[in-house]
Amino acid sequence: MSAVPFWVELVVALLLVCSGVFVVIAATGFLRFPGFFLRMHPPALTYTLGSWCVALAGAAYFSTLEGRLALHPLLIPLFLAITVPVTTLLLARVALFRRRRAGTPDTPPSLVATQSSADDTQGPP
Amino acid sequence: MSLALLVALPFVGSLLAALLPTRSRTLIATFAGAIAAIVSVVLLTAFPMVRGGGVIRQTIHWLPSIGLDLAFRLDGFVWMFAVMIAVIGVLVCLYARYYMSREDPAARFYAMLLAFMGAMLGVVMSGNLLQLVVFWELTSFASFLLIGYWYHRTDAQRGARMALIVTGGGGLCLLAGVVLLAHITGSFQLDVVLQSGDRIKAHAWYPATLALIAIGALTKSAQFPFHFWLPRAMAAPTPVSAYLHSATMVKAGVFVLARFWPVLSGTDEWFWLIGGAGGFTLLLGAYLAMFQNDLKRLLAYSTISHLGLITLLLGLNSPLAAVAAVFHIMNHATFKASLFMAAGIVDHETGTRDIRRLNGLIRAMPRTGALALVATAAMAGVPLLNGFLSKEMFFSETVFLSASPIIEGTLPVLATVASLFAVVYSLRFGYDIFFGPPSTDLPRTPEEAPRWMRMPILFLVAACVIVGVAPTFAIGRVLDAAALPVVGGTLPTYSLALWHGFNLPLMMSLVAIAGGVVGYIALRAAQARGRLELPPLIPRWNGRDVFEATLLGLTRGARHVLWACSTRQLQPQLFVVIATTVVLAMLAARGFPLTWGDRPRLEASNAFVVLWIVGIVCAVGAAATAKYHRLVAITLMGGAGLVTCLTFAWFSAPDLALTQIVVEVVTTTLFLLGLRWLPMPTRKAGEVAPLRDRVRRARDLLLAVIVGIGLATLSFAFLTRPAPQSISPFFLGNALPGGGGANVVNVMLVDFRAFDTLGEITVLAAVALTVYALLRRFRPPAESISQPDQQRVVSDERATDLLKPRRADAFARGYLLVPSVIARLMLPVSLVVAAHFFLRGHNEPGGGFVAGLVVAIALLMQYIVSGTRWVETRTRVRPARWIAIGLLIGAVTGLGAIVLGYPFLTTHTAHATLPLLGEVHFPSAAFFDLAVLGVVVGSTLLILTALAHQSIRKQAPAPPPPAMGDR
Amino acid sequence: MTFLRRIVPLPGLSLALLALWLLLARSASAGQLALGLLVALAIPVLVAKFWPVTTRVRRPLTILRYALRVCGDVVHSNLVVAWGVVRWRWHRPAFKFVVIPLDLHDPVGLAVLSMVTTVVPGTVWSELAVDRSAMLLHVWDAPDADAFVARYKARYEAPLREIFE
Amino acid sequence: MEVLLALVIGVLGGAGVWLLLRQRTFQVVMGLVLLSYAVNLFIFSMGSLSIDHPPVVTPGQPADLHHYSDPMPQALVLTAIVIGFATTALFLVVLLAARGLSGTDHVDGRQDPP
Amino acid sequence: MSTLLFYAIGFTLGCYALASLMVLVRLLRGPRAQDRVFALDLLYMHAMLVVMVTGILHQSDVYFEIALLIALFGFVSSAGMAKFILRGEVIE
Amino acid sequence: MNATAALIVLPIVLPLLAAAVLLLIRESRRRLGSLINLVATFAGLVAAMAILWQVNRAGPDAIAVHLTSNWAAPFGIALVADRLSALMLAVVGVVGLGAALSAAAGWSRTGSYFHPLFQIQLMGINGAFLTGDLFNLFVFFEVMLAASYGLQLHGSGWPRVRAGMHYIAVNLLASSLFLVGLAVLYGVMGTLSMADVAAKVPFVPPGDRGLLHAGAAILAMAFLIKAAVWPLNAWLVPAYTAASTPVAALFVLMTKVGVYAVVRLWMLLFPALEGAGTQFGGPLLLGAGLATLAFGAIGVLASIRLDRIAAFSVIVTSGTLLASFATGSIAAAAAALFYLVSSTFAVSALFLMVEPVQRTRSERHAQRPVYDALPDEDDNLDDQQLPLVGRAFPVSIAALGLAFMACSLLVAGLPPLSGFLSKAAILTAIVGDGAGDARPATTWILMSLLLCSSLFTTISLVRAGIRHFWSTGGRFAPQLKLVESGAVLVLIGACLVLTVFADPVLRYTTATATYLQAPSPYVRAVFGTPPRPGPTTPVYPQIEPP
Ligand code: NA
Ligand code: NA
Repeated sequence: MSAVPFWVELVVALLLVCSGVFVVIAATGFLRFPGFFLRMHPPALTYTLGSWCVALAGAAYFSTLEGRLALHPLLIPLFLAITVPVTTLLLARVALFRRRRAGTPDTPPSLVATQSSADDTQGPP
Repeated sequence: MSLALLVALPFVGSLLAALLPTRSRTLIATFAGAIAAIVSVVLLTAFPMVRGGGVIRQTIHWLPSIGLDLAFRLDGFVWMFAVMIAVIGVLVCLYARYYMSREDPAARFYAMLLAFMGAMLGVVMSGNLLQLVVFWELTSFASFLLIGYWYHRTDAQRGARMALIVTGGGGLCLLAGVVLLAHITGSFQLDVVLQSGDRIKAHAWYPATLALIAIGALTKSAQFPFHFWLPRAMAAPTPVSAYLHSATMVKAGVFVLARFWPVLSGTDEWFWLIGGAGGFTLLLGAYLAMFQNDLKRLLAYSTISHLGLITLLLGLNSPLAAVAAVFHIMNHATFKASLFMAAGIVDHETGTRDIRRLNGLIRAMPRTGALALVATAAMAGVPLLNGFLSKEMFFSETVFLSASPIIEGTLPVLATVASLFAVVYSLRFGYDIFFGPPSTDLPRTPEEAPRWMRMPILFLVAACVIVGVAPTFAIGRVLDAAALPVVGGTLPTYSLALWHGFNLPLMMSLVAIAGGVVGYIALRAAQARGRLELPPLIPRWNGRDVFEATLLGLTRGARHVLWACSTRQLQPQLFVVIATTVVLAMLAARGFPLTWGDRPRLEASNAFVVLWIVGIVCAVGAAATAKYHRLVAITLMGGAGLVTCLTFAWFSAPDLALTQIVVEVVTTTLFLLGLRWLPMPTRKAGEVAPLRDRVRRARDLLLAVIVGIGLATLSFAFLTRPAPQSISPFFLGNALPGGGGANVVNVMLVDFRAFDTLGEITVLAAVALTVYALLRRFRPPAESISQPDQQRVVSDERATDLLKPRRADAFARGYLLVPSVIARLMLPVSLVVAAHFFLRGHNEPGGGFVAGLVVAIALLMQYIVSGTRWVETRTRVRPARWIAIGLLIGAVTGLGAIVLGYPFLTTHTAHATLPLLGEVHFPSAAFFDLAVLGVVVGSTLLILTALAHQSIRKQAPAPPPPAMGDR
Repeated sequence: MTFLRRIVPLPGLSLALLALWLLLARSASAGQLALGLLVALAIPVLVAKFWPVTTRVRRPLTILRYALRVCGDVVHSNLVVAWGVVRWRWHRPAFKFVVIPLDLHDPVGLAVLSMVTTVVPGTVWSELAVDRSAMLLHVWDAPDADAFVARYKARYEAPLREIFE
Repeated sequence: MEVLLALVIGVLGGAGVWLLLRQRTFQVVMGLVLLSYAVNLFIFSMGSLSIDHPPVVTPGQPADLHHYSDPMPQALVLTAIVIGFATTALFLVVLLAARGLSGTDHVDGRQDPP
Repeated sequence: MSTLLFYAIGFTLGCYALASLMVLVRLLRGPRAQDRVFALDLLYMHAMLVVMVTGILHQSDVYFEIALLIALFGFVSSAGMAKFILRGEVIE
Repeated sequence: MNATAALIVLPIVLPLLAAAVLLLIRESRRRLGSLINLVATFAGLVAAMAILWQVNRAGPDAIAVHLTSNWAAPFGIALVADRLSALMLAVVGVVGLGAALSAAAGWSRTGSYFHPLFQIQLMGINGAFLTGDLFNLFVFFEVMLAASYGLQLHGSGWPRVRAGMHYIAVNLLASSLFLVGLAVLYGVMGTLSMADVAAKVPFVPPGDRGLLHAGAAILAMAFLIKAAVWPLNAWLVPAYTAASTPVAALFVLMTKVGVYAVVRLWMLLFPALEGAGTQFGGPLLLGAGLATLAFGAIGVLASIRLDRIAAFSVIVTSGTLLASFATGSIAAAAAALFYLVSSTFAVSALFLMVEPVQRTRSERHAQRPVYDALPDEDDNLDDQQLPLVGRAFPVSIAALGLAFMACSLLVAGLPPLSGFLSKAAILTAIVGDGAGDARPATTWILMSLLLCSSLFTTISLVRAGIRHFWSTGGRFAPQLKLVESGAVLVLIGACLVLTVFADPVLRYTTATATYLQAPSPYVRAVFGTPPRPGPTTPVYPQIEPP
C-alpha cells in the first residue's frame, strides 16, 4: 500500500470539508424554510455536491492509495442522479395533491386544466 | 395349572364374544357361560392344593424395573373368592340369557361381563400389589360400562359416572397406598408384604398408608362416606347388580381389607378407621334400606349394610371376627345374588320395581316367590339359613370383644339395632310384594318366570339352606381354608354349630327378629297414613347430592382458578413473560456482584455520539407515535434502522450493514403494503384515558425502563470486558485455507456454520409459504375494501395524471411515467449489482442473501411503479418454485458431500485451469450460496406479491367522483 | 446479424453493464472480463421485456456536451442555492411555480429531463400532464417566469429532443 | 462510546418492550422490530467491538481478535436479522388477517367502544 | 494518514451528524407526511455519506458497497411512502 | 464417517428434501402430495428407529456425532445423537406418522402449502433434538416455529388467527429472549458448542458468573415458554384448540422440545453450576413444574370440550415432566422419560380423535354438561324411563369408542396401559427418593398432584365420553376414513407396544437418565470425533486453556 502524497490528502480534505459544509447548509435550509416546495430545494445540495465531493475525494484517495485508477466511488453520484428523481417527483406530486385537496391558496391548478377550459379549475364543492 | 391362563381366559372370551353377532343371545350366553363354567371347574379341582395353607404361584415378568410383575397367587381365601366369582358368573350368564330382551345387544353385554370376570379374578389372584391396582381399576371400568349398558338413560349415565369416579378415585388412593407400602417393605410382592407386618406398623408412614388403602377399599365396598354410588349403580341391568354390585365387585374392598388384615390390623388406627366406617355403614345402610320403595335400591342399601358388617368384623382386630367376616362374605353373596335375581324377575314380569305398587305376587309366581322368601329370610338372619350363622358369629364377637367399656357397651346394641332394621327391610321386601291383595294396575301382567331363569336362584337358595342346616358338613373345610390366610396362618377355634345354647347372642337375635316384626308393622302403618315416605332423622342432603355438588363445585372452582391464573389476552401474557424474565435473571445472578471490565475503551467519535442520539430519538419517537401516526412511526423506525446499520458499518461489520440496509428497505415496503389494509386510527377529541389505563401504562413504562436498563447494563458489562477465550480465531485462521474465502463471515455462513444457514433459509421459506397461505384466505376489513380515499377523489381518469397502472401498456402513464422508466433503467443495473454481490461474497462483504434481496427489491420496484398487472404480463415470477429449487440445491449440495464420504455440507473446491482465465477455484459453497439466493428471492417476492395481489383481487367499484383534478 | 441481434439484443446496455461490472470489480483482469461479458450478455436477455429505451439513441457528442453542461450548472446552482440558504434571513428569492410546455414526449427523454431537473438545484419537478404536453416546476429563484421557461427549454429540453427523437 | 452504545441498546429494547405491551396490533409489530434491533445490537456487542477491523482476511495479519473483529457474533446477527425480518413479515400479515376477520386492530380482537 | 486529513474527516463526519440532527428535527416536526418522508430520504443520504467517508478514514474499500446499496435502494422506502400517501396503496 | 453418523442427518434432510419436492408439484395434485408426505414421514420414522436401534445397541454411552461441514467441535456445528436425542427422534417419527395419516384424510385441503410446512415442522423438531450447538438450536427452534405458525393458521378463520397472533407474539418474544441468553453465554464463554460450553463452565471466573447465571436464566425462559410452564403458557390452549386436527396432534411434540431443551441445558450446565450455588434452578424448576402440573390438572377439570381437555393435558404432561426431572432422582427422570413417550402418543391420539368424535353429534358445538343442573331428589324409577332395551353401537362408533377409551386410560394414567405404568414408575421413584430427601413436602405435593391430575382427567374425559358416545340426542354414525383410523391406530398401537415392552423401554430410559447426570460422555464424544481428513486441512490455532 503506497503512501498518499500530502497534496492529494489536501485535495481530499478540501473536498470532504466542502461536502460537509454543503450538507450542513442543505440541512439548515431544509430545517428552516417555510413551505414544502421551498424545503425541497436545499437537499439537492446534498444529492449533488455533497455526494460528488465525497465521491471525488474517494476516487482520488483510493486511486493514489492503491496506485491504480479507482473510479468506482463515482458510481454513487451516478446512481443517485438516476434514482433520486423518483422520490422527489412523487413527493412533490404528493404535496401538490394534498394542497389542492385542502384548497391551500397559491397552489397551481392541475396541469390538465391549463390545457383545457378554465371551468375545470373549480374549488371544492 | 396356569393361573395366568385362567385369568386370561375370560378376557379372550370377552374379545370373542364381542365379535359374535350381537343379537344371538342364546349363542353368546352359552359361550360366556361355558367360559365361566370352565373356570369354575378348573378352580374347584384345585381345592386340594390350597387346603391347609397351600399356595399356587405363577409369575410372568412385565416391568421388573419398578417391581411390577404379573404374579398370580392362589391361596384358600383367594380360592373361595375365585370360585364365588366363577360360579356366580355361570349363574348370571344363564339368568341374563332370559333377563335381557331380544333387542338388547347381547354381544356387548356378555363381552363386558366376561371382561369383568377376568378383571375380578385378576384382583383376587394378584400376587403383586401394582398388578392388583391394575385389575382393581379394570373392574371399575367394567362396572362403569355395565352400569351404562342402557346408556340412553340419564340415570344409567349418571350412575355409571359416579361409580367410576368414586371407585376409580379410590383406586388411585389405593395405588398411592400400595406405593407407600412397597416403599416400606421394599417390594410390591404380596408374599413379601405379608411377611412385613411389624415393619409396616412401626413405620412413620403407617397411618398414611393405612388411610390411603382404606379409602381405596371403602370406596369400592360402598362404605360410608362413599356409600352413595351403589344405589345409583342400580341403573345397571339386574344381572349386573346381582353379580357386580352384590356378590363380587363390591367385595373387592373387603377383599383388600382381609388381604392386608395380617399386616395392617391390630392397631387402634385400624380399629377406628375400618371398624368405625363399617359399624356406621352397617347401621346407616340398614336404616336407609327400610325406607326404600324401589326393590333394587332396597337391596342396594341392604348390601351396603352387609358390607358394613363385614368391614366392621374385619375392623374388630379379632381373628375370630375375621373368620366371621370371611364366612359372611360367602353367605351374603349367595343370598343377595339370588335376591337380586328374584327382584329382576319381578321387575321383568311386572314392569315395575316399586314396592308400593307390587302386591300379592305369590299367586302369580309362586315358585319365584318361594325362592325369594327363603333368600329374604336368610338376609334377615332367620335360623336354619346361612345368614343366621354368620350373624350369630357377629353377635358373639360384639358381646365377647374386650375393648374399652364404651365400645363394649355400644357395640352389641348397635348390632342388635342393625339386625332389627334388617328384619324390617327384609319384611318389606318379602311380605310387601308377595302377600296381600294382588295388584291390578301393573304395567304388565305377571307370570311365572321361565324355568331356566329360576334355576340360578334355586341353586343359590339351595346353597343357603344347605349351609344353614349343615354348616360344618357343607362349608367347614372351605371356610377353614379361606380364613386361614386371612388371619395370618393360625386359625382361631370356632364352631359352626347351629346351637350354642341359650346365650346372649341368641337373645339378641330374637330381640332383633321380634323388634323387626313390630317395627315393620309400625312402619307400614305410618306409611299407610302417608308418613315416613322418606327416612327421618337423616339430613336432607345425602352423599349423592354432596358428590354431585362437589363435582360441580370443583369444576366451577377450577374455572375460577383458571380465570384467575390464566388469561386470553395478549398484553398480560407478554407482561408476565417479560417480568418473569427480569425476575428470574436477577434471581439467578443474585450473589454475584456485577463488575465492569477493564478493556481499553473505544476511541470516541463525536459524529457517532450525535448519530446515536438520532437513533435514540427515532426509537422513542417511533414508540410514541405508533398508535395514532403510523406512517410517522414507520419513518422513525426507518431512522432507527439506519442508525443500527451505521453502527454495524462503524464497528467493522460490513456484511451486517449491507444486510441491514436491504432488509430495512424491504421491511418498510412491507409495512406500507400492510398499512393499506389497516384503516387509520383517529384520536378522539378530548379523550382522557381512564385511570386503569393510566395505571397500566405507568406499569408498562416501568417494566420497559427496567428492561432497557437491564439490557444496557448487560451490554455495557460485556463491552467493557476483554474478549472471551473465543473460538473465533479458528475461523479467522481457517477461512482462507480451509473455507477458501477471505470474508470470514461469509465463510461461516456457507461453510463453518452452513447448517445454520440451511435452517435460516428454511425459516424464510416457511414464513413465505405461511404468508401466502394466509393471504389466500384474506378478508380485508370492511372499511378497506373500497378504494383508498386518495383514489376515490381522483377517479376521473381524463382529468388527472394520478392514474392506476392497471393496463399492461408499454409504459405506465401519468405521474408514474418517469418513475417507471427510471425503475426499468435500474433493473439491469440492479441485476449486475446482485451478481457482483453474489460472486464476491466469499471474499468480500456480500453473498447470496444480499444478492437475493437486491434482486427482490429491483423487482419490487417494478411492481411499485408499474403495477402488478404490468409486471406479471411481462414475466412470470414463480416464487414458490424459486424457494423449492433453492431448498433443493441446498439439500443436494449437502448430501453430495455424504455421497463422497464426507459429512453433510462439507465444502469441496474444484480447481480448473482454463485458457485465458488461468486457474479457477470453484467451491461447492457457491452452490450453497445459490440456494440462499433462490430462497431469498422466492420468499421475499412471495410475501410481497401476495400482499400486493390483494389490491387487484378486491377491486371494488369506486363511488362517483366528487370532483375532478386532484380533488 | 440477426443471430448477433438475438444474442446481443441491447448492445449499448451490454456495453454499459460490462463497464459497470469492471468498475464494481475494480479490476480488468481476464477473469473479471470474462465474468463481466457473461453478465453483460445474460442480463439484457433477462430484462429485455422491461427495457424502456425503444428509440435509437443517437449523437454521442451531443450527449457528452449535454452532460458537461449539466455538471457545470449543478456546481453553479449549488453555490446559488447555498448562498440563498445562508442569506435567507435577509433576502428571499423569487420562488414560484412555473408551467413548462413540453415538446419532448419520449418517456426516456422525459426521465432524463427529470433527472437533470432534480440534479440541478433550484428546480423541482412537480407534475407532468397526463398527455406529456406540459410540466410544472417549482423554481427557487425566477424573477421572470417566461425567461426561465425559455432558458430551461433551450438548455435542457432541446438537446434531449435531439438525442431521443 | 461504550456507555452510549449500551444506552442505544437499552433505549431500543425499552421502546420495543413498551410497544410490545400496547393494545394495538400495529404497535406490537413495531415493538417487535425495535426489539429485534436491540437484540441484534446486543448480540453484536458481545463480540469485543473494534473499529476498522472487518473480519475479511488480509494476508500477513495474524488471525486473532486484536486484528479482526469477532466474526462469530456477526454471523449470528446476520442469521438473526434474516429470521427477524421473516417473522416480522409474518406477524404483520397475521395482524392484517386479524384486522380483516375481527374488524378491529385490538390485539385481542376486542371491539372499541363506539 | 496525515493529521490534516484526519481532522478534515472528523469535521466532515461532524457536519453530517449535525445535519442529521437538523433533519431529525424536521422529521419529528413534520408538519406533513411528505416532510417526514423527505427527511428520512435525507437521513439515508447522510448515512451513505458517513459510510463513504468512513471508508476513506479507514482506507478501506469494504464500505463502498454499503454506500452503493444505499444509493441504489435508499430511495425505495421513501418512494414507497410517497406513493402510499398519494394513492393509499403502494402496489396497485 | 461411519454409517450411524451418516444416518443422523437424515431426520433433518429428508423432510427438507420432501418439502422442496412438495413445493415443486402442483397444488392441485393433492393425492400425490399426501403420498409424498406420508412416504417422507414414514422414511423419517424408519431413520429414527434405525438411529435408536444403533444407539441402544452400542452401549450405555453410545453417542453418534456428525460434524456438519466437516469442522471439528467446537468450531463447526455438530449433530449429536445420544440416547436422549434418539428417543425423541423416535417419538417425533411416530407422532409425525400419525399426524401425516390424519392430514391425508383431507385436512391438508383446507389451505395452501400444508405438506411442505408439515415437513419443515418435522425438520425443525428433529433438528432441535439433534443439534449440539446452541445457536443452531435457536435456528431449529425457529424452523419449527415458523412452520408451526403456518400450520396453526392453516385454514384461517378468526379463532385460529386470534390464537395464532397471540401464539406468534409470545413466541417471537421468546425467540428474542433466546437470542439474548445465547449472546450472554457467548459473551462469557466465547463458544456456542454445547459440549464446549459444558467443558468451559467450571472455569468461568467468579466475576463473570453472575452474567453467566443471568444468561442461563434468560435462555431457560425461552425454553420454559416452549415447554408451556405456568404462568407462561396462556397461549397454548387457544392455539392448540384452534389448530386443525393433524396440526394439534403434531404440536404435542413442541412442548417436548421445550422440555428437552431444559433437560439438555440442565445436563450441560447444572453439574458444574451446582457447586456455585444450589439455589440456581433446582427448586425453582420444581416449583414451576408443580405449578404447571396443578394448573394443567385444574384446566383439564374445568374443560368441557375435548380439544381443551387435550390441550390442558399437554400442560399436565409438561408439568409432570419438569417436576419429575427437577427432583433430581435418576429413577424419576427415567420414569419421566417413559411418561414423556407415552403421554405424547396418547395426547396426540386424543387430538386426532377430537374431530371424528365430534362428528358423531348433530350439533356442532358442545352442550352444557348434564350435571350442571343438579338432578331432582330421588326421582322414581318408573317415571321418565325410556324402555329398558339397549341400543347397539354402529361399528364406526364402537371403534371410535374403544379408541377413545384407550386414549382416556392413557391420558389419565389409569391401568393397564403405558400411561399407568409410567405414572406408577414416577410415583415409585419419587416415593423411593423422597424417603431420604431433604424436602419430603414436595414429594407429597408432587404425588398428590399426580394422582389428582389422573382423577381430574378421568372426570373430564368420562364427562366428554358420555356426552359424545352416550348422548341421547341425535347421533350419527360418522364416516371414518381408513387413514384417519390408521392415524389413531398408529399412536394407540405405539402405546400398546410401550405397554407390552415396558421393561426394555424403561431400561432404555434409565440408562438415558443415568447418562444425563454428567456431561462428560457427551463432551468426550463430541470432542473425540475428528473431522475426516480431506479436501481441506484445518489450521488449529493455539487457544490457551482457560
Ligand atoms: Na433540482
Ligand atoms: Na381443533
